[in-house]
Amino acid sequence: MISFGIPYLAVVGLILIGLFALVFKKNLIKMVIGITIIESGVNLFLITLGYREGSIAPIYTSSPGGIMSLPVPQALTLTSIVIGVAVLALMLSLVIHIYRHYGTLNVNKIAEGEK
Amino acid sequence: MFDLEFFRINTGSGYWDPILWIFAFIIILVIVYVIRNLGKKDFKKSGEKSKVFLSGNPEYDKEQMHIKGSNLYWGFTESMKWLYDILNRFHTGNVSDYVLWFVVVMAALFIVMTISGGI
Amino acid sequence: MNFLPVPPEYIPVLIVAIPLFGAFLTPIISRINGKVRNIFAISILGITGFLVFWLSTEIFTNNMIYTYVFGGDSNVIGSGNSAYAIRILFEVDSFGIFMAIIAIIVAFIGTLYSYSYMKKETGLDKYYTLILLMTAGMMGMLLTGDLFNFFVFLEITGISSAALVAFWIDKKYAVEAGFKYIIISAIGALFVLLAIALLYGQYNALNMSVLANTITNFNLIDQIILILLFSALAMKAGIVPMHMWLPDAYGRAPASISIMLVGATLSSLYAVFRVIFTLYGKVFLSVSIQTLEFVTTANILGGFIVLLAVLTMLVGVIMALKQNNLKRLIAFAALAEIGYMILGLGIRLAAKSVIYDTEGTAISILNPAYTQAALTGSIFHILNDALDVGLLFLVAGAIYYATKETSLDRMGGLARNMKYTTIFFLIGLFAMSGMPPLNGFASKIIIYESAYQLSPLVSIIAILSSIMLLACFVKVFHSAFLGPKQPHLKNVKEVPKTMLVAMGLIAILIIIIGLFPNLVIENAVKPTVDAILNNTAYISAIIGGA
Amino acid sequence: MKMSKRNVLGIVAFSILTVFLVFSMLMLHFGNIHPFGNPQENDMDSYIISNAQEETGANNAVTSVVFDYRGFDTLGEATILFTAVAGVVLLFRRLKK
Amino acid sequence: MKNSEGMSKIVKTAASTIFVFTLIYGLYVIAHGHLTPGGGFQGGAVVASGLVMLIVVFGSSWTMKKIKEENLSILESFGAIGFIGLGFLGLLFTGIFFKNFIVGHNMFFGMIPDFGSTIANINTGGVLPLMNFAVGLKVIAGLFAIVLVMAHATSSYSKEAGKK
Repeated sequence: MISFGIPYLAVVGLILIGLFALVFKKNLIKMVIGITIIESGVNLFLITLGYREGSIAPIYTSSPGGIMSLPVPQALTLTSIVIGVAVLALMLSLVIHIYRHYGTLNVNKIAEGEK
Repeated sequence: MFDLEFFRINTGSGYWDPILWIFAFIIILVIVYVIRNLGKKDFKKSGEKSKVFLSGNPEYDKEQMHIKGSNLYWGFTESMKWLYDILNRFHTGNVSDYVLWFVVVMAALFIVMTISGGI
Repeated sequence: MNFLPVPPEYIPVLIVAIPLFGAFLTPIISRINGKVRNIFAISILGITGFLVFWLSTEIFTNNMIYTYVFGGDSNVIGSGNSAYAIRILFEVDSFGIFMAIIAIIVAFIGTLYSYSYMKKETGLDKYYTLILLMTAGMMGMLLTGDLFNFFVFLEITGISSAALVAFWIDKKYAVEAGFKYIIISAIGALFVLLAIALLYGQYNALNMSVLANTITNFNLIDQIILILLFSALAMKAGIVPMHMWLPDAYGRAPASISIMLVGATLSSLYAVFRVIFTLYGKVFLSVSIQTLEFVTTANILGGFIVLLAVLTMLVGVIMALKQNNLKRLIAFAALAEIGYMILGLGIRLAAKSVIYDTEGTAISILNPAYTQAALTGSIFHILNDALDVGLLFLVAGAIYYATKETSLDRMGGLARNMKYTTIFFLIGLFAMSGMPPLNGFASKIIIYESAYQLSPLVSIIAILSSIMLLACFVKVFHSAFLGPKQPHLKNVKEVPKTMLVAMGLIAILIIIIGLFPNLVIENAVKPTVDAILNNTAYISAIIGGA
Repeated sequence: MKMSKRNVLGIVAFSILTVFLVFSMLMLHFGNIHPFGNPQENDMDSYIISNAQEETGANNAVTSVVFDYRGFDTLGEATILFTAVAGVVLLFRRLKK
Repeated sequence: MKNSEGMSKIVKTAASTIFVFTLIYGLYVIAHGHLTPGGGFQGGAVVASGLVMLIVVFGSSWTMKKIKEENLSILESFGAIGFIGLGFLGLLFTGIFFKNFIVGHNMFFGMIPDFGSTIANINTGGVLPLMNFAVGLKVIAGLFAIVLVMAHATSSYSKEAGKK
């Protein structure tokens, strides 16, 4: 049976949704959410690269045996998830400060007018 | 490509030698000094000769004589107003515009790569 | 392991590990008192700089490549086309160490400068921690030979710089600039990660040499990966039209951070060079007849890059000419300087041509000699630009420290009170705008001539933008330093000693490089250009053979 | 959404981007190297799966990758968390001494 | 624990009971990172979520009075120094940064398990369990510090805004 690699297309969908939120949404919180959506798309791509049909987790502790899924993409995904958490924390704290200064989260209102 | 001479960069069709440039500069300074000494000796900085003349108007005090930074190149920015209008329309300090330009450049590169026959 | 002198094969890891260790130690050190913490950070960067210079002498003299494998001695299994690397490894060639010298210079100068410049601020322990982390991130970006590791260090650099750009949280523009910078760096890093994942999916490798050995047929996925990498890294490097974050971030950060941001931007520029010339070296550098069909691709891509470079120069100078905020003006000027560096890259790609014989059959692929001159000029200009822009940013910071003014309209007559600062500003002015005999001219003249051989128009635009740079800084010099004393600036004093020392070090470097440019070109720049153009050495240093 | 000039530009760019990204993913899927579900046997991962136990002594291959084979990445990752904490504490510091 | 802010007494008691189990589970995940799914980051995240529950229940300013964020950053520095210190020890003993220098000797955590599907043996993995502990400490302190600082700043800011 022919499969069209639906997870790969879902990755493209997630990345484009995130970019769309970044470009066309006015609220800073929604833009931060867009970045996290892009990041989850990339993480999904990494983890799907490591998937094998009918495979078990690459752990030998009382494993039932059989083919194992690729360990390297899982490690890369773990790294990039933690990186995403760090970026998210810093972005949200900057958003908090922007709201304190401007009293709004609309990206057009806080645009630096200086040319 | 490069001459192995110590100071000299050979730039393909010519060369650049800072030490030589400095020598030439000093020589020109000496010439300028000599020509300056040919001037009148009996000139005295006194009287009406050294007064500021603003077409008869009274002279301002010094702080007002200083030209502010925004007034410099006023003529240039006025004559180039069309260009500055275009540029200012691009430089909206808006984050989503920055990301939009990133997407646009990526799309343009895709098109360039497509017409370049690579694909 | 006996301490200094350590054997040179340990230095690549120590260059990254020592700033990291210092950064982890800083919160504990800062419990003692502030002065000890400042001395500690400066000395950590000094040790790192010493190691970098030592390794650079090792590498430049006998044009070799150092590799260091983390966590094991078996770096690569197999050899040739069947080789694969399982561990992370550093691969230090002349290009990487050349950029590392620039990065450590700007980091050390910035830290030394902030000793007095930041004295009145709070939260300084975190400030120095982030400076050390940013230095470690830049070093890792420049020395690593593994793509995912490059992404990790890219994120370290981006996050720490964004937090430092927003250091003055009571100024709303600073916070906004920090937010813009972290958004931009997150997007760029995520697309770099997407490209890395595509590379892993396509070639099952993460090591740069293995990938560069594998990428030979320039198929669709390779092109898409190249575009993703190039556009993301070009955005981090601030190339028009993705440059708008750069004036905000440079102009709103503290001056000691602006000079380090120059180093971070140039590290991203290094990545652009590395991707095009090493990762895709078999496509864009090869002179073999088998890769004939890539020549038109290289030409059109190079033409596009030349277009971007010309736009960068023009937009930078034209916008700089009407700024009234001093640091923002310098930031736009720095943007214009980045155009010159990209120009060499574009010329190298655009001037590639095929030689036909009389029957019209292709004989060989020609890379003209002036393309190497263009690359030499742009690599040399990276060093000069870092020094010139850094010096001007430090001068702007000194003016802010003395007068608490950022707008040019409220300055005037500062030369009467700040003599040394005025001298340093003049040196930076002449160097930045390419006036002989300082270093800016030495690198720009090479770029002009090689650009003239590609197309006279590009050379004319380059010279014109250089002249307009001079005009910008003459405006600054007149409105800030000349003229009568302003009434509200009556009792302005000269800045403290350490700031003057930091500025004087860069000024001395600028004068030395300006007077003896051939010294730098013969000893540092030419090995760098050879390392860039010779990617088979880069590949065979890891997987052997080839 | 109002069809301003900006939105038209953005939508055109997005459509081009969509086309090429989908095309790359389909090429990756229908190519023989990494189709979804049954990727080609690749040397790096199979080496790690077969040698992780004796080289690192850990039963968990992912942990052995995270902390041994790519331990330096993990150091960078921990550094990023450290950086984020330092940045957040810096941004919420008290301004008065 | 008598403090006016925070939630009601029932919630406080229940939370302080649940927190113990969260702590134990997180430490288990950290300690068995080289045998079972999980590791330093995951277990650290579990423990940090328990601490964040305490912030939610007891109120951020009360928690801030109990634990300063300077101490948390010191703790995190210790975790990070332990992690990079293991790498430096590898450099010291074998000349290779991040070398797994313990595995092979039968000292603590140094045993090599018999290959294939085995039963869990905690005494394996070389430096991996130690790195798991260091990273776990670091993640606990780091995430807790992030949430604590942000919660305290926002709550105090909203209090000031309420006063105005």
